[in-house]
Amino acid sequence: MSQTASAEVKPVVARNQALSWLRQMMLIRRFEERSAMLYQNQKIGGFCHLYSGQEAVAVGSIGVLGEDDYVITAYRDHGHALARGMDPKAAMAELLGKATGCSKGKGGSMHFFDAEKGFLGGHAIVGSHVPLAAGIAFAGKYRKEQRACICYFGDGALNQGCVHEAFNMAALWKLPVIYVIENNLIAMGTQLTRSSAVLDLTIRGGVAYGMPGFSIDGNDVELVAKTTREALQRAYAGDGPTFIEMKTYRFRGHSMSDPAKYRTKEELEDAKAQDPIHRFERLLKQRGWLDDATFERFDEEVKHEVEEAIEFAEQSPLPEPAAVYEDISVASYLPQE
Amino acid sequence: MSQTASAEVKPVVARNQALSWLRQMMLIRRFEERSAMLYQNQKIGGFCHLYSGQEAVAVGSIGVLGEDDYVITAYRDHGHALARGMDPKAAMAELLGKATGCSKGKGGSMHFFDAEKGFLGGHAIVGSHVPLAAGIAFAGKYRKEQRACICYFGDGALNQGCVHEAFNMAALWKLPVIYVIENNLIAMGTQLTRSSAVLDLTIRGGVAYGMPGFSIDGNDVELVAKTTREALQRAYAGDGPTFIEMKTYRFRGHSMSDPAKYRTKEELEDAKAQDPIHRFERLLKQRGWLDDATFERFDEEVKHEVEEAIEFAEQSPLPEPAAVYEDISVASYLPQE
Amino acid sequence: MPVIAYREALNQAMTEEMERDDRVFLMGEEVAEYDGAYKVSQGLLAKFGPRRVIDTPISESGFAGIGIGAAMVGLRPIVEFMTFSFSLVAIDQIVNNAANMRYMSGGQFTIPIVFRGSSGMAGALAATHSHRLEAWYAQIPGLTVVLPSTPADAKGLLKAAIRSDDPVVFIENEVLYADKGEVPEGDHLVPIGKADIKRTGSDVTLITYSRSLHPTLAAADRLAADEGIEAEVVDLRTIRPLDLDTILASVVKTHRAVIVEEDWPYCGVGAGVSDRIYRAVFDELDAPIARVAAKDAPIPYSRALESTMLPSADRVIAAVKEVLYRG
Amino acid sequence: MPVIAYREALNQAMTEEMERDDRVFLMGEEVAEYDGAYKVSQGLLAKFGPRRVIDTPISESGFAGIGIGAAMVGLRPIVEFMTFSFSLVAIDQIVNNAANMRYMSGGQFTIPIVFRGSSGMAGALAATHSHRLEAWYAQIPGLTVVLPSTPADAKGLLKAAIRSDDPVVFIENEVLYADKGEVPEGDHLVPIGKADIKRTGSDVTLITYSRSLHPTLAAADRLAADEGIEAEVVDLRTIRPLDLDTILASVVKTHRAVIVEEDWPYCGVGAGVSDRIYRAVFDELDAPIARVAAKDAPIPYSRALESTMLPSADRVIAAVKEVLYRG
Ligand SMILES: Cc1ncc(C[n+]2csc(CCOP(=O)(O)OP(=O)(O)O)c2C)c(N)n1
Ligand SMILES: Cc1ncc(C[n+]2csc(CCOP(=O)(O)OP(=O)(O)O)c2C)c(N)n1
Ligand SMILES: [Mg+2]
Ligand SMILES: [Mg+2]
Repeated sequence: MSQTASAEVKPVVARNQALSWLRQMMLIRRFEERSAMLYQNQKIGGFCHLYSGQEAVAVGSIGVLGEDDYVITAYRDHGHALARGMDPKAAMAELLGKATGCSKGKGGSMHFFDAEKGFLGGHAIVGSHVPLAAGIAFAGKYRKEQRACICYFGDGALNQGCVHEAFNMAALWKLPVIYVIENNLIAMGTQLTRSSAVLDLTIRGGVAYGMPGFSIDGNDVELVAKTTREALQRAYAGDGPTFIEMKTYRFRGHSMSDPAKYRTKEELEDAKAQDPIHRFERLLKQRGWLDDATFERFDEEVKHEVEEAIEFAEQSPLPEPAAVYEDISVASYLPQE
Repeated sequence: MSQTASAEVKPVVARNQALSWLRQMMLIRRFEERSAMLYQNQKIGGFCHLYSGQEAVAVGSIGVLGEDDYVITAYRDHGHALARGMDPKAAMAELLGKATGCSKGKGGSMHFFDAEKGFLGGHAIVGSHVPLAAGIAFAGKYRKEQRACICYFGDGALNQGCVHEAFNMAALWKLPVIYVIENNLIAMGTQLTRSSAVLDLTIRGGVAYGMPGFSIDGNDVELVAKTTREALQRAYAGDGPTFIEMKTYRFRGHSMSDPAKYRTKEELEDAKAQDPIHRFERLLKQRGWLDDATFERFDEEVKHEVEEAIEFAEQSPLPEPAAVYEDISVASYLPQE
Repeated sequence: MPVIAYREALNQAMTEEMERDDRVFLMGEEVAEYDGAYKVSQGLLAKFGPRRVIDTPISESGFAGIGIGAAMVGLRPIVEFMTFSFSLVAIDQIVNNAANMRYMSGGQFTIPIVFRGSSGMAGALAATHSHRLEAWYAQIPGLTVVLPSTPADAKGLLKAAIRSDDPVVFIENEVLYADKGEVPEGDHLVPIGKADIKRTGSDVTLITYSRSLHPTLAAADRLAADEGIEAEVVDLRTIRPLDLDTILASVVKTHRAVIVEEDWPYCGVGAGVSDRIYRAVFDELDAPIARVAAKDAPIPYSRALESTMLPSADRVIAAVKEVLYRG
Repeated sequence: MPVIAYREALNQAMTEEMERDDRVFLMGEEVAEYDGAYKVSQGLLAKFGPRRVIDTPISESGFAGIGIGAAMVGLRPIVEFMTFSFSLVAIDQIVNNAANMRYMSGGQFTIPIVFRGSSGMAGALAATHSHRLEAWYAQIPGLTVVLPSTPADAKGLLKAAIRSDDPVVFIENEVLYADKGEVPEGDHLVPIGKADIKRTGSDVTLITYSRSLHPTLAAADRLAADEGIEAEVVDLRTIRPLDLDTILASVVKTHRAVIVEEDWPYCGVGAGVSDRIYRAVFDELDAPIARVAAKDAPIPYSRALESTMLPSADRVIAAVKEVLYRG
């Protein structure tokens, strides 16, 4: 069932859409670059996992979802949140631990949430949100809605048991879920070859559960979009889950505290030569959909947008001390002290 | 990699061995029948899962192991323990909760142990012993011994996440373990079709992890033996784990408290027509290795042996109250009360 | 009032709530076609069909997570663990996803889910199958933890739990399933977070919950009959949040307390409750609070041993005499 | 005596024990090629090679089980959890297999394994990554639970844990890894099950463990300097089994106690310890035992909030004044 979708069928979207995807990828990249600086200045705390290099995955796949569809991901979540339309201000304020953050400063980098946009989090226990995604999809099916859930996780997450439990039930019950494994070939410092007995992940995630499985170049935003759209149609049609391995690469260390000594400079340079943003830029220029001026304008715009977000975040108030006891329960909360 | 081993290559053992296997299967059956009665008389408590109908699996596979190999299984463990040579007296005394039991009355039906025979338990949390098996095999490899571990579990256990975590590591590290799934087509009251998205279990357990996978008739004791022996050779040779699906059927309810309403009388009758003991009896007779008198003698012997075990168990003392605090730690135990 | 069994009371609660609210569904191992391993869900499949009564594979972590995910987007799942012993493989989902989600999302997502199932030493099930995990769940902010001891409470509390917008860990007891008692018909709700005085008395306060209520009440009757000691029996019913007011009112009256539970003694609910009593009314206590709990050992199979682990009326009586300084 | 960091002390302990005994090996995520997520295992792969220092996939339940299996047949694994927060997905293995195996097998199998890793609120890691699970493990008969607070204890206790024939849950603290202190070279062993008086005093007993020792000592110094209050500081080091003798000797001397910990207050170690003190020496206490613990809420990300959760010297001082009835 493992299939390598071919990359020929472009363009898959109209020009405006394509341009907006490029811009979104640029926004995410810029957001991450500035986050890195703020982390180094200790404005951002905790664990901070940047998405740079993987933008095509989030942007291309979320880009084809409907408004009612749901998105859920792991701790490397800034990109998915922004791709889903989270206000960069709320995102940045969250990183700075401010009351105006998308999770009121309680979640931090790893736990972004935006209920309004159908963005169901940022989840930091590896693999633990994969069952949630099945449950979210289950709810759609239960209510007979045309609504799918897309769920992102890493190659390392395939080694968590609950992921397999969820795959089996999602397939058994034909739940409208799209499982996207962002295979960046490494989990923290452990290369896929050292963590997985089988390297074609569509075998572990697709074949093993009778799910249609696809392995694609995740740095090709239009291919990502096309493959996701097909999966979405299967989900809407009641044909159940799809497993998509999107091959990509992270430019940064695992988190901000990782010096990434496990790879050579050359490896990184080679990967950067395949930078999904530049690839898409080149493609759109070739196609005649983009000129230098527009690209420059996008660049300026996203810079401005991110600086505005930082400004907003910096100016925002910290949570009040009383907030510690807020948002724990719907019933009025009685601390057990 | 899923292969259906062919059943033609019999006989796989010499006559004496074959006869002893038949006798062992008869012993297990008799042991279980009497256990059922004792359970009904409330001499045995807790959960009691009988093995009747599946004897060929334990007997044929354990029958080809070396003395140094290890055996580990789930809660349906009487058959494996007896096949590995546990004294029926110690087994029966355990069921009766006596101090002379194989686990001093502390484990009960689901937690038989016999260190001397390399019988590493009876484990009652579904799937939880599957990682243990990998660890036991790991130790053999670590010490560079020629020693394998065979691990039994049910079709239902394939839905526990830790099982998949263990499969992956066993395959990745080429651990000398033989994973035997006793596919009796049901987990408690849930038919395989309702619990597994894929019905060829060698796909979920073998292919998914690049392990050689076999699906065989588990009621054919010699085929079980032959397939296991090949797996054992792979393990000894350092070629890693093997996954064997052994198709079988349980004649009894899931446990003694299960009326088994989920199946028809006819289904059960059909299965009993394939009773592995009678099949082997017929085969050995055809082959001229067994006559009626010997069969009768076996029958008498195992009856006697089981009655003796019961006698022993009944006469044995209950654990002393102080035993509650014994066997908790090697260090002298300080109750935290 | 009709007299029904604890398991039927639970069944009524689920039936009524499922009739009332289509968002409520039941999911777990053997809950549907088998009618429940302990028959708590008997007849629900027949009544509500496979859309709402769902058999799962043996994947506790997976289906707990599926329940939580469904709750995130507005369904109200009841997730049955065949026993809470098996919740150990799903506990990360319960703690990190069910309990934390509202907080981590700054209040954006609520998880109206009930995790329910049997628990405790159900009779020769040995160490792996006899866990009592209530103290662990009680420690977690974000969870509500309920343990009913009678059929009426079972029904009223389960209905309240299903209507709760927060995740509830609803711990039943296998040994109680067959217990019978009067149970109000229809919309009988017992408030979460309220303890219940199951017997009034003035000499000593006996604090307990779930199955242990019964040996405690038996002890109280014997103490009254044999010794003229009148024990007040407080059934906690909810252990998170704890109804400290009710406990303290009783202790301030009796000046002595014994906590009776089936769990291990160290760092469990008993210790948690006693610590809170001391800090609130230290000066009112005429004796240290005594504890009756399981022995500090894994649960043995042999009934000969297991029976000595359980809180018995005898052990409760001995503890009462201790706090009353009566030989 | 050489002054080294807590993480180096742990590293020395593992190195020495691995040199001493070929049965000892280390397994976990990123322990080998990455030299440990927190560099506790730095250099071990280079020294002992991939047979004995083993990187695992992100499969905590699986590799915890592999460790237990290996221990059943005589190896002595050290299993690292990157943090104990992640042990939640492996807790069934620890409780049902590591802790119960000896008992359920009637003493036939022993599980000489160490589960170790960091824990606690390490700084803006939020609710899923800041668990303190010591009370849960402490509740389980069959486990030994150790939490060292200084480099010397870290080394001596880890060596003792590795030599223990029983399963040990060895809980480090991320914030302590860089702390430096004098650590004896070579065969320095600290006995399991013995508390340590880290400061003597006569006015009040402060009971603590792990990271919380440090604000507690700071508070004691300030109390002595500013108020003339001499606090005795008892560092539990092992919380199962609890060294009740040392605690009681101090409480009998001071008649007042405060328990300081990073965990939630309800049903945790603090409650467990206080309950045992009261039951042993109720009449010796001149005030109820006070508690300084994390606030009863999930751990928030924002440092502005997180910092208010931690036991601080200020909070300890306030609690001491309370038990001394000083405004
Ligand atoms: C259960 C659990 N174990 C360990 C960790 C620590 N951890 C966080 S991310 C990570 C690596 C995950 O790699 P992968 O799934 O490939 O995702 P990527 O980081 O490459 O996006 C690890 C080990 C965790 N958060 N949860
Ligand atoms: C984690 C866990 N969940 C549920 C159970 C209850 N349970 C015990 S056996 C069983 C069915 C197992 O079926 P299968 O694996 O096919 O083995 P079989 O009984 O057929 O031998 C269930 C649900 C358990 N012991 N552990
Ligand atoms: Mg990765
Ligand atoms: Mg089965």
